[in-house]
Amino acid sequence: MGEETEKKIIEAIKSNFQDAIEEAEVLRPKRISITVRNNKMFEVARFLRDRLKFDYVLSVGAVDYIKENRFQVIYYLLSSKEKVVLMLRTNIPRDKPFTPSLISVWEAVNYHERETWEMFGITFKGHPNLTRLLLPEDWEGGYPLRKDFKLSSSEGG
Amino acid sequence: MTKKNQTRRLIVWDVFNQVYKKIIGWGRKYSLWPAHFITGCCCPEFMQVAGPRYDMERFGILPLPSIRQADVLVIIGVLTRKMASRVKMLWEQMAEPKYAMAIGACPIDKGPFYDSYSVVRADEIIPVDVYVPGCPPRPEAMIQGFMILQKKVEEGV
Amino acid sequence: MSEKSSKQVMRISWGPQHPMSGQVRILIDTDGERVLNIIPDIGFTHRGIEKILENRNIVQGVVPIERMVMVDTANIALSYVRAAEEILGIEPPKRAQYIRVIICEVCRILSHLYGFGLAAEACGGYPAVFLWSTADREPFLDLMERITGTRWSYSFFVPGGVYADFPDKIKEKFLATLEYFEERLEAYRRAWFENKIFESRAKDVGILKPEDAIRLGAAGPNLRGSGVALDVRKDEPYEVYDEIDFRVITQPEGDSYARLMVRYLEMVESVKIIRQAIENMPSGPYRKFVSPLKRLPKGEAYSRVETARGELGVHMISDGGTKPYRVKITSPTLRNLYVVSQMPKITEVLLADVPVILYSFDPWYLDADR
Amino acid sequence: MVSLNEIITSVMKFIMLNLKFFIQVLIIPGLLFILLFVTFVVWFERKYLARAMLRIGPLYAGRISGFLQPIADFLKIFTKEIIVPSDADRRLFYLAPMLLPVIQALTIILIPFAPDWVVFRGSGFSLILFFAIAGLAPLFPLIAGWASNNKYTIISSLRTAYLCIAAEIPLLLSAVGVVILTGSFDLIEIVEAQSKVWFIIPGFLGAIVFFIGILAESERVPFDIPVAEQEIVFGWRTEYSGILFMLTMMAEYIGLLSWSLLFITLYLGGYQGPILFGMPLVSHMFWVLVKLAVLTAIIILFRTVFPRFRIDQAIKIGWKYLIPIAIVNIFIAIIVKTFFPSII
Repeated sequence: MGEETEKKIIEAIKSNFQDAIEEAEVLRPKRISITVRNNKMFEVARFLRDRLKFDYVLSVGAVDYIKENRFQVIYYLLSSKEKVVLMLRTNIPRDKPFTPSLISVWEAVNYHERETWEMFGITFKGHPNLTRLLLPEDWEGGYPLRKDFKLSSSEGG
Repeated sequence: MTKKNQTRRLIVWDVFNQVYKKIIGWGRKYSLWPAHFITGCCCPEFMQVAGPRYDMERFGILPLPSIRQADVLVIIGVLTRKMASRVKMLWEQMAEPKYAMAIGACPIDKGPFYDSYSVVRADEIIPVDVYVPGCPPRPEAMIQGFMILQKKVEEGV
Repeated sequence: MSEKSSKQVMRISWGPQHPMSGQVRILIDTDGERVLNIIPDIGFTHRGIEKILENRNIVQGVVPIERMVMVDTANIALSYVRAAEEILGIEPPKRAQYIRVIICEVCRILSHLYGFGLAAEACGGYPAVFLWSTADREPFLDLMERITGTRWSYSFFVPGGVYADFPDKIKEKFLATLEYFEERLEAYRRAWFENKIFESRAKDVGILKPEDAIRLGAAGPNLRGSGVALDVRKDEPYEVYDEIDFRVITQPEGDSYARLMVRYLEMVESVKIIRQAIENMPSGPYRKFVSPLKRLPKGEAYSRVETARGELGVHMISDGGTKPYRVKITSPTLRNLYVVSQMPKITEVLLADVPVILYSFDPWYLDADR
Repeated sequence: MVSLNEIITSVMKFIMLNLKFFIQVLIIPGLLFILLFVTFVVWFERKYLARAMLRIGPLYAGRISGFLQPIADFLKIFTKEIIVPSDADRRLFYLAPMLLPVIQALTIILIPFAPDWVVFRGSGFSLILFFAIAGLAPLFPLIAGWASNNKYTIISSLRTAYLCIAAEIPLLLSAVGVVILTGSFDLIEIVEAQSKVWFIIPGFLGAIVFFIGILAESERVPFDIPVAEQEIVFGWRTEYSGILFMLTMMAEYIGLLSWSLLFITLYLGGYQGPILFGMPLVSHMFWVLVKLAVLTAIIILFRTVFPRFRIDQAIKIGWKYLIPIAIVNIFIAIIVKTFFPSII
């Protein structure tokens, strides 16, 4: 099997954006993970779509590392030619949860970004209509997927 | 009006009343029309009950598109807060001799989602006549629920 | 309101209580019969499964995640279980992988039959085919009851293998059911695909070009219906799909008829897969015991599985506790619903076409709501 | 002061005088026949559809195969609350379902069940009178759709209007074909003219166009677009509950009854048929009922086999295909009338 295609992709990304990439590694065959600085997200995304043909968006998610006081927004991308999954990650501080929306690069992230905003409170700057997607209209219970949002039974352990 | 005529008239009225109750009770029993309304994840099992092998239409149960003509509001599966507001609206729109039935463990007491922040119990929303436990309940259990509802309908005229 | 306010735009809402709209509210802006805008308002069955899974250890977690798509439970449980195995670094025994493939393919047939019946219902009250598909599911449900004990949510997959062994007594019954099902498939083709009125209703309706399908993110049979051959079972073979030869079905046209034809041919393909899996299933252990109280090693895993509705991925991140720290589920129906909402911008859609297009994408709103 | 029994005796004398008229109005082509027909067709359709879906259908309502199911439905609906939406136009809301079955049933008085057994002879123009009355029927879904002030019903009532226009013109043209063959508008003369050969043989194209026109006019399956459950919940009937809903359902079946009776009179030789056991009146009626049963079974069969057209496809069929075929049928009728009069 080998991972030539994955290594070639990482080299291509590293060569173009030395400073923007915090880390890039191959988790396992057909799985790549890159962590990008927040302000360079847009250029890296455009590069991925145009040059490396990552044109299919699987979904957008986020993880709340409450101990390190940071959110990690993850874009799950799939290249329909090489059939490789790439996780484009970026870390943003918990108290200023802002990140540029990549809707102009991939149109399909519309619903996924709305859901991540609703569940984590991360505002995607530039998203045309950040409104409720899953929760009821009259929901004021805060952001459910944050670690400080306690479930009724989680105290019970 | 002698006392004899009065008692005779009362007897006639009482006999007519009972005959009327029996006939209308029999009519309502064999023509329970649930509305086309599925709230949760037990709906494939409800389709099997409507299907050829268990065939709820033997009891005259025919799902109808519009809520105006329905007399049974069947809550099938999990009931979330957003769906509950619609169930409340539907319950008020139904014509008078109306009954409610909750199918599945989730409307009874939130089933496998006992600690979810958005699942509600059915009896917090509408007065439920018959509960059918099970996740999803077997088709025979659902039909037994309908038969219990039929008995209740016939007596409650 | 839409920018073309010169026309009289009427917004119709197909609320949760509507013969055709499952657990969703679909807002349609129409000008007369022409549809300008479709807005699916989902979230009616959002149970917060991702939050619940942070509260369950890896053996308990199979129960809530299976309720995401009740019709296609095995494939979804498989993706959760494979993610857990990847983190634990264990490989289930060969026999367990074969049993998993058999149950997943039976679930694919069950799910396609259900989607098939609803598409028939959407095309105009065509009750016979919907009830035929309900009838044809019963033999498979009996088989599943014999193997796993329940008709729908099996909870049969466990990290490290399967819950019980595949009873060899029912091999002949299984093969007999498959023969019966192939005759029934032939009946569907004659009664349904060669029905002139259905062809006039479904052909050239909701055409999705390949580049639009990828740009908007269609999933599974809807992607393959437009000619794009993306199938996780072939691109990244998991379990024993590399030892079974089957072909990825694509249709070039990309209209509603093609999408339904892809599902129909996939059912035919699944029957072949099950036959091969039953024939060369090895004997041996069916489960490598993993105690649910075992602490997961720190790490993360993203497992991809081809469910009946498209590619579903579970990204599990664990920080060393017995319960995963975060479970992210990529749901195919959310992507399909976005494609449906962009349909009026791609092709011309009439009001009577909306149910046909919507149910040619075979949406399952609980999958999108999680 | 006129006592009670005087009134009763005068009424009885009046009834005895024109007994035949009362039997016609109340029993054979009248109230009892229509109610029994509607009850039987509702039961037959539900059982027939269930058989097509491999299931049993209503079973426990009456002891034998649920034949009391329509009566159970009626009893339940009879005692159900009638809800009138607050912003609906009350008078029109009540008017439409009440008048629609009346208008549909009114057309049955023109149909001859036996040579002299017709309620109203229509002085020689009963075919035109039939189309005049039947032309009123699509008006009431429009009124109901507008009165219940609901988006679904407005769309459905507009669709009824499109469909009925697209269906009535082919019906008229194919009826013209039959009039040419007989030379008169009177239904009894049309039936008498069919004693040698039924008009379905010379006017075969006209029969097909008329049959498709019936399906479209009485909104049976390939054309049940105004009541498309999948798109607009229950069409113009969505807001009705209780007895008003029952009346609208009855109207649908009475429409089917009146149009299939007309098809029988025009093309299947009305009451023509061999006389059984020497009683001409009963055997004439028997033949009409047999043909009606066969025709209704075929129309109900369509519901199990076909999905539904889109409204634009239905209109295209009406205007683009049915009208030209009907015109061709008129030419054939003229040719048959002039060159081979011996056939008729």
